[in-house]
Amino acid sequence: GEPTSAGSSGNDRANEQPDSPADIESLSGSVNLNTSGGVVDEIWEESWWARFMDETGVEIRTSSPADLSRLRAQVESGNVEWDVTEISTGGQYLEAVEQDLLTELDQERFREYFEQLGGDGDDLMPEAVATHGIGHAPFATILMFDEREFPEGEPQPSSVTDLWNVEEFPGPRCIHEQALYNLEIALAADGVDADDMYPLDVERAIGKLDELVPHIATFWSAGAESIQLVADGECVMSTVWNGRPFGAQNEDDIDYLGVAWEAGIMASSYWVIPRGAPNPESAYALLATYQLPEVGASTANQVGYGNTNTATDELIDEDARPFVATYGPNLEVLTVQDEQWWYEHGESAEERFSEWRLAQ
Amino acid sequence: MQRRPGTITSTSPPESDRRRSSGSGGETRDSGGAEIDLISLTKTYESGDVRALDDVSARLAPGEFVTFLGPSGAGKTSVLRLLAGLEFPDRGQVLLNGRDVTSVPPQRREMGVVFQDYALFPHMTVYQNCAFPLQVRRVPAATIRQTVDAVLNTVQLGDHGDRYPAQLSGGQKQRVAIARTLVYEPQVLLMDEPLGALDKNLREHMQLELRQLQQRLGVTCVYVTHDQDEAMALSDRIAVMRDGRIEQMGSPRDLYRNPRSQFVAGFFGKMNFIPGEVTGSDSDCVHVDTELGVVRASRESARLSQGSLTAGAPVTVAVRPEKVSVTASPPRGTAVNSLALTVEYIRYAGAFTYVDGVGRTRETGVVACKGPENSDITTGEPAAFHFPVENTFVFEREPADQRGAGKPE
Amino acid sequence: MQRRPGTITSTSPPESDRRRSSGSGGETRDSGGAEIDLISLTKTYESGDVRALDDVSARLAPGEFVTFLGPSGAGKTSVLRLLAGLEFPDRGQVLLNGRDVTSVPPQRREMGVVFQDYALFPHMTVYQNCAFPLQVRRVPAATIRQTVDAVLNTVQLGDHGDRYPAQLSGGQKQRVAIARTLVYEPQVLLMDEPLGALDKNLREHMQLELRQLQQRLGVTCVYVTHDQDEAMALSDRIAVMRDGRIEQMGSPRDLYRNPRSQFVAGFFGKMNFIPGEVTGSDSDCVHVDTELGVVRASRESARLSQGSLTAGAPVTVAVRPEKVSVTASPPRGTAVNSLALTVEYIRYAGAFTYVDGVGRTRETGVVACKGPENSDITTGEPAAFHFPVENTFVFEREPADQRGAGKPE
Amino acid sequence: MTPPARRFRLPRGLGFLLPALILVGAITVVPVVRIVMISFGDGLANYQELFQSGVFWSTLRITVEISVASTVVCLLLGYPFVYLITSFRENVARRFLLIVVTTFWISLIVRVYAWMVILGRNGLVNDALVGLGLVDEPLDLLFNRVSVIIGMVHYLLPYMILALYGGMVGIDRGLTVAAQTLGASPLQAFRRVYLPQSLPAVFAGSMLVFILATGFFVVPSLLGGPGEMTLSVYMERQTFFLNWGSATSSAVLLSAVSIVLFVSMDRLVGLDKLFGAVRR
Amino acid sequence: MTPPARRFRLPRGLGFLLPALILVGAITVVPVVRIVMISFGDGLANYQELFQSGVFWSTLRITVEISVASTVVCLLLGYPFVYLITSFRENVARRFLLIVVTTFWISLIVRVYAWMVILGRNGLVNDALVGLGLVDEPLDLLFNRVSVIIGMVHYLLPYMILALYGGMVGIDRGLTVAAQTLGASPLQAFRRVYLPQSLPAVFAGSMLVFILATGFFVVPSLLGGPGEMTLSVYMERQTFFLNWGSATSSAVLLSAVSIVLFVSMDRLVGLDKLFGAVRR
Ligand SMILES: Nc1ncnc2c1ncn2[C@@H]1O[C@H](COP(=O)(O)OP(=O)(O)OP(=O)(O)O)[C@@H](O)[C@H]1O
Ligand SMILES: Nc1ncnc2c1ncn2[C@@H]1O[C@H](COP(=O)(O)OP(=O)(O)OP(=O)(O)O)[C@@H](O)[C@H]1O
Ligand SMILES: [Mg+2]
Ligand SMILES: [Mg+2]
Repeated sequence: GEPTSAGSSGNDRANEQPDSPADIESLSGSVNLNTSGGVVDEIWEESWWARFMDETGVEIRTSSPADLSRLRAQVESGNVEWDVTEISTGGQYLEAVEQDLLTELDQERFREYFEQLGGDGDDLMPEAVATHGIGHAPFATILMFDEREFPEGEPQPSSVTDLWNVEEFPGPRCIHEQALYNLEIALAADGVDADDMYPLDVERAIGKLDELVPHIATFWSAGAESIQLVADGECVMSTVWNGRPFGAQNEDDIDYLGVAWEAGIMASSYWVIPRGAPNPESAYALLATYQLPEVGASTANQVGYGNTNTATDELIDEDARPFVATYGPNLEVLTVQDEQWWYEHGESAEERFSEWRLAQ
Repeated sequence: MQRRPGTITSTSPPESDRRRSSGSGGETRDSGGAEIDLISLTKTYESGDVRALDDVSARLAPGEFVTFLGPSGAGKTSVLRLLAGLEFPDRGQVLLNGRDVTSVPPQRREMGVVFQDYALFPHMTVYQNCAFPLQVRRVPAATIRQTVDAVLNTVQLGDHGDRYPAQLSGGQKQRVAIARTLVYEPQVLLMDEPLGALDKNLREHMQLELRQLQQRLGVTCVYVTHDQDEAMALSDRIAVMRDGRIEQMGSPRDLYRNPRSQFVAGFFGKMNFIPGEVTGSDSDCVHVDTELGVVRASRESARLSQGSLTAGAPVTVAVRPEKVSVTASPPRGTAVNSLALTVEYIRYAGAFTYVDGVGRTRETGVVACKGPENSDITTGEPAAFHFPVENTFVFEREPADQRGAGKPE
Repeated sequence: MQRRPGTITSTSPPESDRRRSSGSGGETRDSGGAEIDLISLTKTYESGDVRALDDVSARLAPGEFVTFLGPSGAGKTSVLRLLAGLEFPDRGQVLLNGRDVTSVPPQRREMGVVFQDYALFPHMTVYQNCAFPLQVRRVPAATIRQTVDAVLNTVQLGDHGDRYPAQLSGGQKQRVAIARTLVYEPQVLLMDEPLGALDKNLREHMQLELRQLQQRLGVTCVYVTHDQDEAMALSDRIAVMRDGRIEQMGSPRDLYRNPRSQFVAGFFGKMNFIPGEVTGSDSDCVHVDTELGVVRASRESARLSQGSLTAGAPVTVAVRPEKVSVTASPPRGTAVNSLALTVEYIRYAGAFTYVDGVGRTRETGVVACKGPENSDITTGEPAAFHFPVENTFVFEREPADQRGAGKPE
Repeated sequence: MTPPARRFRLPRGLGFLLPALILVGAITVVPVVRIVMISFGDGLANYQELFQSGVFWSTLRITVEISVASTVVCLLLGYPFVYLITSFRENVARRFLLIVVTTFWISLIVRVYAWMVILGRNGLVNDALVGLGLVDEPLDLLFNRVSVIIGMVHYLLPYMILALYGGMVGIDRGLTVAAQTLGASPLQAFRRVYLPQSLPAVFAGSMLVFILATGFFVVPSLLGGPGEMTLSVYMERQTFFLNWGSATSSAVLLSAVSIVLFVSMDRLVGLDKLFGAVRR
Repeated sequence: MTPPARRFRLPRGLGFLLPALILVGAITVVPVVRIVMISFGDGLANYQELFQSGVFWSTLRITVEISVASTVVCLLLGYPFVYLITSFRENVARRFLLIVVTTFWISLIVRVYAWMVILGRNGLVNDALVGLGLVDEPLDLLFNRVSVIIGMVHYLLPYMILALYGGMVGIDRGLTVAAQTLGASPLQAFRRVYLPQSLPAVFAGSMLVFILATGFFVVPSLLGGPGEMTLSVYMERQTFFLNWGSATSSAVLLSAVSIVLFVSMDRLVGLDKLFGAVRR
């Protein structure tokens, strides 16, 4: 549905591509970064932002949270204050592109800045630079289980599809409250190959989910909730975002959370430059800094989310590796979510999923 | 009304002459009071079906003390509310010193109101309640303290200043309401049964205070009371109300001596009522045939319209007990207004004696009031009850169930 | 008290004998009333510093009509509140038919209360207010309608059933409060100035209704009023309260004739007070030296403690005006209680006459009350004021500022 | 003769308040008008879509059920509480109020987790029950309608209490006592005399809590079972995709339903008449 | 002689309400106790950390500032509104109430969006201002403290209105009129007579709105400028890592601050005495 907004686009600054070549030395002033907020900010402050300021002398001003409607309001009202903002997964990026809220990325320019910063353009993953943004910390929805129930040495769940394996791994389960990820996981459990996954067969997925119903304790909605549910023994296994069990282990000494990557679903949110951003050059440089391996590794080592640079892998600590989605071996068994499909069918899929949920 | 010490307390019977005589004792009035005109005031309450006021007109002279008297629901409070600007009349006007104030808001009328239900501010102490009118007038704090203390002493609540209204007895609340209004000496005082909850002694004390204050300041007073004695003692004039109308207005003496209707006659003092029918009239007298015999009334004291003067018209004869004299000897047959009755009952009531006489059917009778002296009248014996034609009133008969109208006991 | 029609309306002066004589006219009481014992009730309000009640004890016989009389703030309402179970005494007990009900909640005492400030339910119509006590007693709807209609007619509000209390005049509200309590015919009726806002006619009508109902049902009545006439007319006994204590309790006649203190004497009817000092006493009489001369009172009518009988004790002599006779001839020198005074003022007050006599200093005086007959007494001339020793009271002198105590006008 | 308030005309001297009235009107009405306009942006299309959506209707039903239940429970708990504390001395009463209100500031999420810990399979209650041998297996206390309502009530109760307090603290208890002297049991006196006078506060408080409840999604989604999806969750989804048309139309429909609910409650309970009489 | 309520003892016959009192106590106090316990789980460590955290203090300050400002604005708008509508006939008053309340159900996000459109550089207000030639350049109305407060007030005003309504509808206007006959101007009568009687409602309403405001993060984060981070956002972040220790300790501190705020306001305004007198 299109909003019938009175506010029309009135600012064309973003479309004026600068003529001057990318030069990291020439940058000055400040740059406004909008993140979704959270503890990661604190890590970024040390690695990413500090590095950027060292290199450019540009001051970073941060804000949060990331919100599409606010982005749109800014662009449409001509009040753009963000130079870079995060944008969430599940079709919002494409929606923003569709609504013409973003600056189209000049790939070359990005690479120039990246290389001026000492990065190697060849290390960038294909996902790293899209038309209107760069992939932000990719994350995966994987399986987490309670090692107190399924201890090491005994059979342990090895795939997300083991959610359905109630004979071997009995006990209540929890899954995410949205269709997103759940449909893919259900299809995988029903034997659909990663390659044949899209377009999703929603009805088939729902059929598979039906089988799981008697074993679902509840749906989780917030990241921390999934951990809490397993920790409290409300369920023996749950889908989870990959950084969470790692965080739980680091911060809360919860060391009994096992994970299984097989058949997990990887997705990524985006860093984008709003159309009409006041400091687009600094924004490029900021994004380029983000993709440096040291920056990605420092977040990966602390919260389990890296960046989309293959060179980052080597810098990831041994004990963090099992939890990082972009770490090669993990990445291999993941299915990458088809954002286009979700953009086109997300709403009806969610509607169908809700309907199914409400029928319980 | 400066009083001698060491003297009488308590109630007095109707003293229609007292006002006149005591007037001389008061200090001279200055012309501080306002003239008030009520012009054809009519008021129907939103939710009510009855007219609370129906074409009420009156003029109050500056410094006059006028009491509104009447049965419950007659509209007395309504008059005060219109005067104070708390209600807006459906029709009619209120003039203050000739100026139309009908739509002037209450605070600009400088009228002090003592509300029937006190309307004390529950969140203020007695002292604060009384200081309020002075504070809003920006009187200096020291003056306020003095004035309030004085007025609280006047109402004998000097030591209750720190109490909240909820911590007072009924009479104490009422006195606070009075004090709060007296404290700022308004031009016009509107008081709605301000002494109703006080015992006789305190009430008389307060009556005196009110009257003194009123005369000293020369304020115009509009007063409502149910106490006829109070009305008579205080008022220059009394307006008797019934069903939203002023039935009669005049000096207490005037109302007592010359009531214009059965209703007014029954509303003051005691009155014998004897139903009858007009039989005829001559140049001096109206003749009425009653169960007790033919009674004559002077033309002046017969309050009959021309229509009611025709023979057969139902009327009521009225005479005050103290105008009736009783003799043991049977009346001479020809004597005017001398009725032969049987003494049914003699009541010795402290200072005086009532003699109840009844006619043959024992349905109707006359009460005479006499001094405490002994006489030869005996219960059960016949006696003659005499009364002068000029003190005998004849009224058009009112329906028996007329609310509040001298309802037979 | 079945009345003859066509007769007297309006107020009557103190009639101490009326109760006794009218008792015969009533229907016979059944024994429906409860016996009430108040035992040493003491009450201090939380926030108050004064004792509202101070060791109040009394026994009320079943079916008795007892009135509490006293100045504002004396504790009358407090007695009723304790009786009704609305307050808990600090000390003392309330017995109902011998049973201790001090801590029985109000609804189980079957006492009907007419509150001084009415306490009508604002969200219910007049009809609903009156139906309430019946509804909570699960009386059938048809009966309720009948009963309520009847009682509303009794209080002359038959056509006001659909009004809300806020739409009534003050007196109408008060009548609703009465009706609401009468409607369920409680065993004990507690009424706190139930007729204070009514005009005389209506008030007398209501007095009659109350008395009839009370006698028909034989309920025990505890009544508070400021109207002495009303108290005398209705009550079997009267309790005079002062400062939280019962000063004297007895029949109206008793209180009128034999007041036990200056306070009580000044609270009923009229009374002459003459300050003086005891000079001595013999077997019959107490001798008091006053400014007007020596006055003697019989030993029975001297209310003095042994201590106060000593010469020089400050006392007050009291005598009722109607016990004082006046003669124009100067008194014989030796006559007892015959004072030579100057007639200052003669007030003709409708049915009778007051004669004010003053002594030489014109500071003190005596008022006599006589019938309307003419006599040869003249203003400004000397006259003899006589009164019998047995009607002359002597009280210990009370401080002049004693609240409510027969305060000089 | 305390003068009752005038009713019809703008009270004298209150003209200067008109700007406030207009401002309040503007601030509340203008956005609403805009929103209604947006919802009709495509004609009736948005509404047609909504009417056909099974999910809308079920979430609406669930929302109303949960909100009504929470409101009722809040009322049942809050009313006696306020009734009781307003019968204490005022300063005592307000101390109680402050204690209750303290709990407000404990962040919702934290509180919801506290409930999870208390009601969970290994939570306090189950531990106690199993420990006492009352049950063999831990009970499923969590993730059902009951736990949702517990969580909602926990969140909403203080609001109900505050809203009731403001209205009930001024009610004259004397009339209740008067009713008792007329023979009413304390319960009857309460029901016939006190309760009617407290209805404006009950009305305002219920409305307030009901509204809070309908807009509320954290608790149902955290404490609810698999099927407990509320309208606000649904609407959030819609705004996720910037689907203003359907977000606004469902908002408008929810408003309509709620208003119908309140107006009919109003009529049913006969508040209309009661209010009239209490107001003076 | 309407009997005033007893104060000290449990009102007779109200013993049966004790369970409700206890239940309310349990439901409010038990989780709070748990939360306080958790916050002291590591001794004073959590608090030490908090006290040293600049972010905590600045978000706390921002939160209190925004909440106080929103509460005050709500009061300034809501009070005259309620004062006015309660002087109309009751059914008229309640119609006004319903209109205001309608706006409640417009989902918050939708409303915030509506404000963005209204206040934006090309929004209604700026269009009007520029169109009327009052300003040359569109003003920056959005994304600052003012737009946050506008959004908050829009959201909170109906709650304030409801809370005030319940308390103010029962106030006797007669006394205000009586004050006028004593010479008070309408304003004086209001200030000295009406206002004091409405303070319990004001107290309850302000508390309610203040609490709602502190717990509120959508509006500040959507309409606020870059620096407007509130404590609730901060606390939500803390729960990212199940960092209950610091989440609970900041909740406890916020409660403490708010209570200190209210108690001192209470003392300052002298509500204490007023309540005593109004309550009967
Ligand atoms: N709630 C209260 N708090 C403090 N003092 C009170 C309270 N109620 C009454 N009093 C005081 O107790 C005393 C007795 O009061 P009570 O109401 O019994 O008097 P009363 O005889 O009925 O007077 P009135 O004739 O004026 O109604 C008075 O001094 C009064 O001020
Ligand atoms: N607010 C109102 N709504 C409807 N009717 C009212 C209202 N106030 C008074 N009335 C009616 O108007 C008439 C006159 O009332 P008012 O109060 O003036 O009487 P009153 O003479 O003061 O009586 P009382 O001596 O009983 O106080 C009565 O019939 C009364 O019922
Ligand atoms: Mg009146
Ligand atoms: Mg009293």
